[in-house]
Amino acid sequence: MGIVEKSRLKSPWILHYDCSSCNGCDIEILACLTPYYDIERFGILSKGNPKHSDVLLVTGGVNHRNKTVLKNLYDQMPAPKVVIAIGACGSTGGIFHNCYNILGGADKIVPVDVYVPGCPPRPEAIIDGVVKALDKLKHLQNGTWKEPETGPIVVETAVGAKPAPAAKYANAAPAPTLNSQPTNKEA
Amino acid sequence: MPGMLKIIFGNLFKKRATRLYPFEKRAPFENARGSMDFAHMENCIFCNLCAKNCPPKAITVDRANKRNALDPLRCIQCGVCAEACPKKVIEMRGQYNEPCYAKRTHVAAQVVKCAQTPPEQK
Amino acid sequence: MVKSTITFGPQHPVFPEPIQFILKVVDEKVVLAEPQIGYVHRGIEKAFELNDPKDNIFLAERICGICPAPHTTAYVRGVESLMGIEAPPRAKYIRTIMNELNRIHSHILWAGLLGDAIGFESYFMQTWNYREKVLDAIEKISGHRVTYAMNAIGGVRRDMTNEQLRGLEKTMDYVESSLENIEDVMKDYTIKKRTQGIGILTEEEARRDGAVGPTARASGISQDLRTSGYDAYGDLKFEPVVVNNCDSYGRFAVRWQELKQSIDLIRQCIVKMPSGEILTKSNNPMNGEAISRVEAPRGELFYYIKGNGSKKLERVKVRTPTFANIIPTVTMLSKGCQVADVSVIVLSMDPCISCTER
Amino acid sequence: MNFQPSILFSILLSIAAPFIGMLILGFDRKITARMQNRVGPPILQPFYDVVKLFGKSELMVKKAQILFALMFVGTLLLSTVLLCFGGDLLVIFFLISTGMIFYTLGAYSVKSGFSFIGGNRELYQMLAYEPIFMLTVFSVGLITKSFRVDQIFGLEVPLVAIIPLPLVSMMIVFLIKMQKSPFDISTAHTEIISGPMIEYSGGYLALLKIAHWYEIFLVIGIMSLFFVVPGNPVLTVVSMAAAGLAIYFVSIIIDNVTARVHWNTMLRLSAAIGITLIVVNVAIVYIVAYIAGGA
Repeated sequence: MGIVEKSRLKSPWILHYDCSSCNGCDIEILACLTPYYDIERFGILSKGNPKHSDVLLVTGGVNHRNKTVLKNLYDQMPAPKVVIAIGACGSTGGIFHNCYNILGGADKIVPVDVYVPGCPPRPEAIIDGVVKALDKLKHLQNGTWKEPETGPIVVETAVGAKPAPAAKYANAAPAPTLNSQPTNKEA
Repeated sequence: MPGMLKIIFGNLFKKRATRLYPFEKRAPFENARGSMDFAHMENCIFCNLCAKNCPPKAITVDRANKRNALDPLRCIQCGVCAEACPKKVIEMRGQYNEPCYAKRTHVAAQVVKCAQTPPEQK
Repeated sequence: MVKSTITFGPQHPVFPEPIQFILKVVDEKVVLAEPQIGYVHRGIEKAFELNDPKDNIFLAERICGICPAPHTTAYVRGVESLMGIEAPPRAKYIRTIMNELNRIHSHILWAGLLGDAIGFESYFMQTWNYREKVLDAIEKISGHRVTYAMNAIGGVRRDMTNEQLRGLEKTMDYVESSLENIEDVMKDYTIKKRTQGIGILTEEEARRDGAVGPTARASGISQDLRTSGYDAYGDLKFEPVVVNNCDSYGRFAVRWQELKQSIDLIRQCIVKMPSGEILTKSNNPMNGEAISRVEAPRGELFYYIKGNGSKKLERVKVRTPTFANIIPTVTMLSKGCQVADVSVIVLSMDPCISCTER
Repeated sequence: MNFQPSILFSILLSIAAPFIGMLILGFDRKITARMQNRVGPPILQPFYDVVKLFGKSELMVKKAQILFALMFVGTLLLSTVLLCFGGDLLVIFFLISTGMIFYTLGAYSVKSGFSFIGGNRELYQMLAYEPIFMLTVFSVGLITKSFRVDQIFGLEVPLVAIIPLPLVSMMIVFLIKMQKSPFDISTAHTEIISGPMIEYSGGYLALLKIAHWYEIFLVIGIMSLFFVVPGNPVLTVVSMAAAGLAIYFVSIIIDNVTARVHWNTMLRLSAAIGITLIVVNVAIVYIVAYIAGGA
């Protein structure tokens, strides 16, 4: 890894754009900058300018008016760039799923690299999200990036016998689809 | 100006307020609503109350296949499902869901281990 | 004299939310300011009609992430009056505590943002440092830092234990001492230079344009809905804070004194906290019309709710304080100011665009 | 008493100049963070920023901006070399001014409202600090009877003992040059989103950052010339370095306790305080010399 690649991971400047969120996520992003979380530790600065930024944080669902703004901001950022969708609305539309002016998450307009769940996510989760995005950038630079799996994460709980210690989401095997027949694991 | 001078010099010689997050993790508060979890899936009767009460409609219940699915990216951690559940299957955990690269649903399924009654014939 | 046009927003570091001001400037002097809105419109009022009234609480909470408590309180109070029920006294006190905690965090947040807007970064950092303790207190009570999900139709969802009340008292002591710590900074020369005489709104103009909340109170209008005595406010002793400065500095001062007032109100609530139930359950049909008004951190919040006896509401109309304060802000801007003052003037009324456009 | 820095030392210093500026900036960010009760970035953070910017793709709207950015860095490089080799202070001053003109032209050459205002404000800033800077150079010239830097090393007492007040005035210049509150008006982040730099991106933004490193070295260098201890090279280096760091520390404190002011307040302050102090000091020097000569 060359010095430029290393520096890229050490100095991600963020651009925050509020699509149509409720302010909750925006305030939490601002809280990340403040002494308690202090993301400047990782060299992260909040730049209000797309031409200076590397990471785009999108909060809130995209609506008919700001989809062009979001697209413009994305196009104005010089490569390499990363997009992080913050919160339930930024990822899928969240609680505004049945509002007439919400198209959905940010991924309807721009390619999203990392989704941060939560409504709003805690600053810790946002830091996790940025770290994860940098991890992806690192793998992309090294050529070791593997496309993430997209199937559902299934956790099976046994019934009818003694309940086995339930495996949590971490090492569960993905199943093909939600509607497939349950695997009949008879011993 | 003098007020701020006192504060900045105080800070200079005080311990930092920063929680060094990824290295030092703080335990979530008691009763914090970080994420929802089908914790006691063995008790689930697939009554659909959680899905019905969920404000963002993030839960889907598949009664035929004995599966509950949660879209963690749509969940708003309100805790209504945990309150609505008659069998206390759902618990709110203090820990939040991890950020992810792709949208994946969390599925919790009941599997019959010592097959006296296969699920199809029930 | 070159007149040029500057588009201030929709993406601008000083506003966390997208709003656009089209400024016509001569050198640095603003001669015309035109707000352009619609970037955060989601259509929540329609969604109110589609959802179950119980789910609407969470939707109302997400009209604004900075003041979720007043929004849910106003909605829930409206629905309760449609149903003809009333929350138990303990629930009312818990609601009042949440509302006041909300006001404290919102006002500290605002002070920090003002510091950021006038280039006083260490002030921003310091105030937000104090605010984090308030958020911790909120999280201990409600389970989340930003969205409380405390209110339910007929009461509140979570009770407060004695331990939590004692913890809250400690937090209030901490917040009070830290506010005293940083109070001198308000009298700083450069802060005064940037806020005094900037964004003048006289009492007459405030009445004419219909200003609400701290914006009105800084212009010498004693208008505070909490004096109407909804929830537990009837039992508590307080006077609305009124300042006659009529400028941004006055709004700063009003908010600063309201912080102390809120701390005092929470202490009174803790002392007077009644015991008993926290939820009145009811399946009454929702029929007729109801109006509910609540004093949010930014001013008067107004909900109009209409039910037709069916399971869903027929119409919910929200009028937010920022909406009422837009015209006063345009009045302030149109008096002529510098480009540097635009952010200070707009911030001085504490804009919440996501409330306004819903 | 003619102390001449060796040529090797001058060459080394002119190569190290931007890195000295970079390190000072890194410490600045760390100390500022500590003053705000947080941890802050690593010391080498400015270096990472610039290297990263060189690795980004370019999105320049105007070719002219590239030229202006290069000229800006070029003039600052030239004046740094001149300073290191003990050149003419007046030439250094004019070179810095020329550099700023290129910077302003770069801001004006794009069709962007914020960039335009940034350019305007850059000119206001020049209006505020150039008289002070020039009068300081003149007062140094009056004392040393020459504008050459190496003549300062030939004096009998340190400059600060004769003309301390211009050093106070230079603090205003320093704050403006370092883009610090209360005079960070041209790059005001929350008003005009870093003003003149708004349309630069990638490597050309990195050039501007490097130019800023040179500026830090230059202004600190000129200000620490007041602390030359004649006839003692070791003590000179120590006192100049200590004075430079002390000046920077004071500027960090001022940055943290003040809000940004308007450009007209800045002009008024710099004219009232900056110029008066220099004039008063030079007058005192002459009156003392007159009385001493008369006696």
